[in-house]
Amino acid sequence: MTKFEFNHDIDIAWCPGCGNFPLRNILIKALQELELDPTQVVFSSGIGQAAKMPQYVDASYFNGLHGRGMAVASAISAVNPKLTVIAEGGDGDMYGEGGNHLIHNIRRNPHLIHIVHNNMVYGLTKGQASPTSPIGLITPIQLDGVYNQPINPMALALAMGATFVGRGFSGDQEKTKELIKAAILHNGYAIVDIFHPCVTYNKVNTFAWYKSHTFWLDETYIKTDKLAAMKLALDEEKLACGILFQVEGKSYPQRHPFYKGDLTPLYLRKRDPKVIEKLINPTK
Amino acid sequence: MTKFEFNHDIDIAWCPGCGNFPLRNILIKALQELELDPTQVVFSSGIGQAAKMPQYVDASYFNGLHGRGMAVASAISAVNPKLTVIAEGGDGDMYGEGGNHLIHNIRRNPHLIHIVHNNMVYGLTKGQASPTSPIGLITPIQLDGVYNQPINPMALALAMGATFVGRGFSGDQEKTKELIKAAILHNGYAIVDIFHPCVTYNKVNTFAWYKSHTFWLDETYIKTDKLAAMKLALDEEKLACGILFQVEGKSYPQRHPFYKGDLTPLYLRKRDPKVIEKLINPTK
Amino acid sequence: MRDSITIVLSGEAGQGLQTVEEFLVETLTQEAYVFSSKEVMSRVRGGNNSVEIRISDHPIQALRYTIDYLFLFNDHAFDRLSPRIKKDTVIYGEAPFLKSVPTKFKTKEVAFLDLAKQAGNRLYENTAMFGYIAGMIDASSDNAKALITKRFTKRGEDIVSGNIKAFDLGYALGLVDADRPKALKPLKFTPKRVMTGNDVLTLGAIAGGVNYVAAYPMSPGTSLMTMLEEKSRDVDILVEQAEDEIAALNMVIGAWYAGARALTTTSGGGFALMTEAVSLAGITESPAVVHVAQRPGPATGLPTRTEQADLNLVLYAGHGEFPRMILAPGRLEDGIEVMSRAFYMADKYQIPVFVLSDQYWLESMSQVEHLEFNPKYLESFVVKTERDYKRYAFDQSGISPRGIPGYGLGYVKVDSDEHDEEGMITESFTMRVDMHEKRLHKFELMKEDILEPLISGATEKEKLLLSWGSTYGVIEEALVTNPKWGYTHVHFTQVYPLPTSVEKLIRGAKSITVIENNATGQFANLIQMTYGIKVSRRILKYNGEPYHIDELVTILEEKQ
Amino acid sequence: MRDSITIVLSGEAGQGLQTVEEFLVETLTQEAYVFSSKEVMSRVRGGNNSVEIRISDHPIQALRYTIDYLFLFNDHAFDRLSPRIKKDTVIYGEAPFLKSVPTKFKTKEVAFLDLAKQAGNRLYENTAMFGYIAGMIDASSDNAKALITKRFTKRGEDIVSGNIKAFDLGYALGLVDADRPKALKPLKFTPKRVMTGNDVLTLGAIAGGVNYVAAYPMSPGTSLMTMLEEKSRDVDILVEQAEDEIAALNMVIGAWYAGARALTTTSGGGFALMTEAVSLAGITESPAVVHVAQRPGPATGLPTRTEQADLNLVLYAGHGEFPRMILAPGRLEDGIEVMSRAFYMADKYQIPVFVLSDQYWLESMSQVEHLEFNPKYLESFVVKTERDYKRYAFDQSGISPRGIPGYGLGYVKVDSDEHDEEGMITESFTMRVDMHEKRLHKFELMKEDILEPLISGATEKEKLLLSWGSTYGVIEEALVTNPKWGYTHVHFTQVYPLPTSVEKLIRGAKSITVIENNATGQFANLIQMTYGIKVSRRILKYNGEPYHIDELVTILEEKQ
Ligand SMILES: Cc1ncc(C[n+]2csc(CCOP(=O)(O)OP(=O)(O)O)c2C)c(N)n1
Ligand SMILES: Cc1ncc(C[n+]2csc(CCOP(=O)(O)OP(=O)(O)O)c2C)c(N)n1
Ligand code: SF4
Ligand code: SF4
Ligand SMILES: [Mg+2]
Ligand SMILES: [Mg+2]
Repeated sequence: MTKFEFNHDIDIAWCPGCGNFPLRNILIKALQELELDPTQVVFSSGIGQAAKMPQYVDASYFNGLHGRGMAVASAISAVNPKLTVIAEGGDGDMYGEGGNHLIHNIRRNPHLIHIVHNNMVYGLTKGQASPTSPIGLITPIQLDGVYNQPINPMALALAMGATFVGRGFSGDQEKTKELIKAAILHNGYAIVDIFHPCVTYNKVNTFAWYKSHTFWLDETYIKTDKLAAMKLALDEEKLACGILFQVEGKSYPQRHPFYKGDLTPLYLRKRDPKVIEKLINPTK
Repeated sequence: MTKFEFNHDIDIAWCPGCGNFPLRNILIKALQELELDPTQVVFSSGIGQAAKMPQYVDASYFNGLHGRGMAVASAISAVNPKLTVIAEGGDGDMYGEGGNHLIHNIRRNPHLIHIVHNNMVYGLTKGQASPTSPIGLITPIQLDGVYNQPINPMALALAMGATFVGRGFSGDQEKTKELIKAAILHNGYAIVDIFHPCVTYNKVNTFAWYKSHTFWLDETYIKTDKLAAMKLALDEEKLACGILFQVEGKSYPQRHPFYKGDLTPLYLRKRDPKVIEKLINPTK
Repeated sequence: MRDSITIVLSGEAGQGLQTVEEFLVETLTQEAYVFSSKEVMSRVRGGNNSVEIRISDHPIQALRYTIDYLFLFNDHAFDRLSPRIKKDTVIYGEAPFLKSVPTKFKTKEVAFLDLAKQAGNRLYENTAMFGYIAGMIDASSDNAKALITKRFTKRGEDIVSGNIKAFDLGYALGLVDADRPKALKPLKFTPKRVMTGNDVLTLGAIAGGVNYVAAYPMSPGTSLMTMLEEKSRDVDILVEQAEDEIAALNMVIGAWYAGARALTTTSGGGFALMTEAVSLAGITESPAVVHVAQRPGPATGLPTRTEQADLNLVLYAGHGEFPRMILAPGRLEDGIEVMSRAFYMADKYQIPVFVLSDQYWLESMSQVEHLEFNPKYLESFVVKTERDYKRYAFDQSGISPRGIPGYGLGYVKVDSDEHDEEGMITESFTMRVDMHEKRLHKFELMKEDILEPLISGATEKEKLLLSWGSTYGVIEEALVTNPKWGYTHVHFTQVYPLPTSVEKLIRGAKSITVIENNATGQFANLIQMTYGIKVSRRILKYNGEPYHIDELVTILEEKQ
Repeated sequence: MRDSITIVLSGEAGQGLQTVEEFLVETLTQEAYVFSSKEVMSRVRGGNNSVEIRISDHPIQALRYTIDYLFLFNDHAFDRLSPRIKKDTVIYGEAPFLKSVPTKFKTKEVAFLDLAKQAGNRLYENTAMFGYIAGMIDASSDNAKALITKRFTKRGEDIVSGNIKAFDLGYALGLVDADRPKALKPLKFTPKRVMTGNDVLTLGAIAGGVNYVAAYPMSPGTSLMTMLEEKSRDVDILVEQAEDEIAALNMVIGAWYAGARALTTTSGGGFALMTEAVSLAGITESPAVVHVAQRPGPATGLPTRTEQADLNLVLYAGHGEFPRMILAPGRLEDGIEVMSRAFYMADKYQIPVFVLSDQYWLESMSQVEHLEFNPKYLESFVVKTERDYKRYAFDQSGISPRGIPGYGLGYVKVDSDEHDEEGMITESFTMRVDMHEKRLHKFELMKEDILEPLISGATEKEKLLLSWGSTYGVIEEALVTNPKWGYTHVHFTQVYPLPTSVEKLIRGAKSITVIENNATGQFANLIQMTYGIKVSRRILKYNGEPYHIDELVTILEEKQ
């Protein structure tokens, strides 16, 4: 399978050994295995090392502003609900600058997949604390160590009413790929937070650290119990991976009064000049 | 007691019968009963009907931009930790436009009180949906009713790690006053979401609706159990009022490496030109 | 100044001033020239608001400062208006409302409440007042009653007949008012429609093909969103309330990317938050239509008043350099042209287009006969992509054909970083220069699509009077009635880029006066910057009000 | 153009180019005139970055396009630089790195890695190269070794001696390089300090009393924050990483309100998000100091390159109208004056003050002898409040004395709505006008505090060459070496408001050339707008690079 791969060499701007490389493999495999048509897949991202991902997957993308990938993605999927829309970016991009779009888009339940590369640091800008940086992490701007409570994206998504809440780890490729596939198949908003090491700037949350602090949920786990999921999410010692929570819910195009069951994208709906004339000069 | 009250008539811009009036009484009483010195109290608010509150309480205030009351408050309290800082505003202001400051300031645990007038609607701009508007509420922009999942501020605050999470109702003045007092006495960030009816624009969440949908936690409630609090918070049928959760934690001036136990405000710390000279021309 | 009478209603928010305004204007528009506007405080109830209705036997498009007839709705409705009272102004109201009026002024007690009660319900009070005024100015009572019936039919027959009764009682009294004006109605008059700027912009957006709106409420920009939501029952428009203005413009850009014709609407403060995304539209060559409804700043300022002080903001919003277009409606009917054209230009040139209005222009009620729209503006420039499609191809036309994802065989790669033809990030110096020049070259291309200024007044064209946006009407009225001044009025509906067609005119003029509703003369500065000349005189107003016709005439008369 | 040699190092991010640069510049600054700057790609590892070190026997403040000596760090380090190679350029590198160099160019293989291994560790490779270059240009090996020792002492004696050995091996080879330049060092030279713009701005902020920083990382604005965090160990500075730029400026305004001297730093895109808060500072009359470090836009643009294209953004940021000041350092040492002055002006006039720099100015390394600071700029204008304190009192001075909460007996009421003297919301038209005029009147008051332009070159002052910000050095060098052109250089450190002192000069000039590092001539436009004249010529560059001295000389020479 070669879909989503380039037929020529590409220059990838990540550091050798970065967790973004396995993540790229995982993502492309997930898309291939679901046999998606690349012309019907759109990425929307912001700015950061993670946010460069769409550059390296051969499909359409809108690589916009830092923090705004989700806002753009939400509109794309609202306007053409037939596309597979993936909003992708880093922890700084999506949870920091983009925090407000995160919480309010969970409320919308847009039909899209939200992938966050969580390396617990700002990579591209050279190592400042991100919203997920652990307390004590020393950075160029937190010389005495991070002192803010890190964000807990899983608990936050659950509290906001997300219908699919998942976590992966780029070191566990097979499982993370399955997780992404499940997210793509979910109806509505699906968040997938993916741990991955930044070998250049985060010397605390390394591959080994992630390996020893994570575990995967098994088949016995019941993923429809929100309180149980919340309990798991709040446990910051042993970090659960897999689908923490999933329920059915009406997605945006099913909720918004506009579509009424007919998902024809906006660009295919033509405006009739006669209708305009009637509205503009109604008495005629 | 007349502190915080004006010694002349003031023209209040709220509608007759609005829940903001009892809220104002509650707030002033709470401040008076705690015998706070008005010169040491500062309000910070944004824009909205709720955000006009500081105009009607005689103390210092910074009435800034829509959604930014919390950012300004956070800096005020960071720069002078000896002040009592109250960030106050509406549900649109604080949870909508200001959503990113909400989540990231909870992470900072600044030493301030966060009061949100939750009337589940945008009052000042004439009745559009707010982030807490219930599904189905008909508004000028949601003519077929609100379709987004409302925000759950209590669950959100808990998920973000807030150390004081409380909810009141302007119709229960005595209890809400005590709640605000407890919030003021709390070390660090304390959120108090206060239900109150907008008699002009919200015909669903009326006084009677709030009365019948809320209940107050009693003394038997153990407020230090986060999961129990989360369970309460997630229950959207019977809305718990009182302190849902409270634990001790290091507040911002205790955490930030700057203060090191000496809370002298910045304006009292003078810079020595000799030190500057040494930094600028070190070899001399 | 035209022969006209000015009626002002003054009361609290929530007292129904607007209903009386609408009744009066709707009735009169069938038999006379009429113009009305309101002044409201930033509150939901209480305070002091007022409505002015001006009636004339000639076309009018402006307010007058001096009041002929003032109607008070409560006991604190007079004070703020006292500077606008002259000695023969008549002030009407219930007895207690007149108490605060100084005795030197002429008052007339009318017991509107009693009339209402007589008609069966105190709630008919405003209708009784409507009747009174209609009687005073000899409006057709048939027309008035037809309106009342239409308005209240849903509420039942009793309400209709009660209101009609109240109207009749008022009308009878008004007819015999000793101070009623001499007839001001034109002998021959074709009934006209009365509309607000908001109405017209809404229709313009629809005529421009709008099918997606993302916006965050902010007065006076909200109405456009509200009205498009209402219209979404008739035409396909997906309306989304964004979580903030940053989201709104990013969503609009995302929507265009995916094939929609998208609009956002806001005011200066909300627009300030959009400026980063304006720059995003710039580099991604994304169309975007942004309605900026001005109100007085800085910051929250006077949220319900009017001003023209966000021109600079819109002109220079966004970091870096890229083309844009700014249109500002002057005449009411321009709203259709301007707003529909905005979509077309945005799509054609792949640029952000700004429609700059203001509270006064949006909320005033004025008359139109027939409205036109140009179906050309519905044309879509979207292409179906081939497999080797390159979003930023260097095309002969100067504009890279725009595809959208999912339509065709290609991928649509769009980037906020400097990019190559395919849309991939590049750091090549030469590619940067080529892409940058391609974008900036659109300024040249756009020259063939400039909306030319409206030129009127003296044909000598030596003494220019320049204006833009909502001041059009008041200036026109002032000049039409004072041809002796010899001004040539050049009104810019396209504010940016400025037309080169008038460069000679402007550089050759003996004097240039610019009139604006702001404190620093932002448009005058743009003129100086563009043409490298000095403007001779700036007439500026910045108290939150629009210009009044009598005030402007006095200002202009003084320095002739 | 001065006699100079240009050495360029080219390699990947992470290959240690910067270390070699620092070693070389630090060594040379004790014995010659030196200037260096870097070009980096927007990535953390890999790609192609380069460093230019220029050495001269006269003061220099600019880069040269043409390279004399090029050192390659890997096999893909040549390509991008090929346009800068002339026939006697010598290209150095390990054999495999030279393979991609066309044979027409002069190459010289040096086995730096072997030298390093000989010295004990392959990690000493860069030090061997440093030694080689130092030898070539006859730098003092004592100075160089002292630096090496200082740098590596912490890492142990072995590392120090290994590096010194590698240095010596390189040095010896460099000394006998047949292509080594003839001596370029001045006979008499006072050792100087070498600093970057970032260093100087950091010290300037401290000299201005900064004690609170809230900012969100964005290149090239981040360094100032990072450096102030480092300095917070020596002086009281509370540094806070904001959640976004909107928060950052709101926090800075809140911090000033509560008595701090607060700063934020960002780049164009981040600043775009701050524009609403700029307007907030305007109406609340809050001081604010905002450092905007320019890089090429629009949007993400070329994030690690340089440009001067955010002048318009900073000039017009914020809705509504209010005073502001913009300062842009030109000479390196101006960084202290400009940044410390910004705090003083912000405090004195209660306005936002912008310091506009760019990637090139911030990251270049240049020389200074002694730096001055003005202790006056530490002066605080905060007053202790009385019980009846009114924040917005109409004061004789034209500026309402500014109290802060908790200091004194009064309340400090600040409002983003139009307000009365006390700070309460008002909708009075006259109060609006009075408050608005009080704010705008500061433009008049500020005239007594203008930083005058630097004027140099021809005394005739007929042929003006105007500039602002980081182009100062390259223009000065070009003019000093070409007095025959007859240009008078007028460099604006205060970019806004523009001084009236030079109005006559500018209006009387025969020709005005403006040089800027952007595509549209934003400063030229400001000149046209301010003085109502036409600029004769705009010299513009916008590929992401700064001007090179040889390039600028050619451009100017061409049209004499
Ligand atoms: C408005 C704005 N602010 C700041 C930046 C600078 N910036 C670029 S990427 C980034 C953080 C990246 O961190 P993250 O999202 O975690 O991505 P990573 O590089 O770690 O994958 C920042 C702050 C920007 N581009 N735009
Ligand atoms: C940047 C910006 N966007 C929008 C507005 C307009 N606005 C003012 S108040 C408000 C909403 C108020 O709702 P809420 O905060 O719930 O307060 P309430 O009036 O209900 O008390 C909005 C949208 C604004 N002032 N500034
Ligand atoms: S900086 Fe960190 S996250 Fe970014 S590419 Fe390098 S290793 Fe990966
Ligand atoms: S609009 Fe609603 S919230 Fe605002 S003052 Fe009126 S009743 Fe209260
Ligand atoms: Mg990251
Ligand atoms: Mg509300």
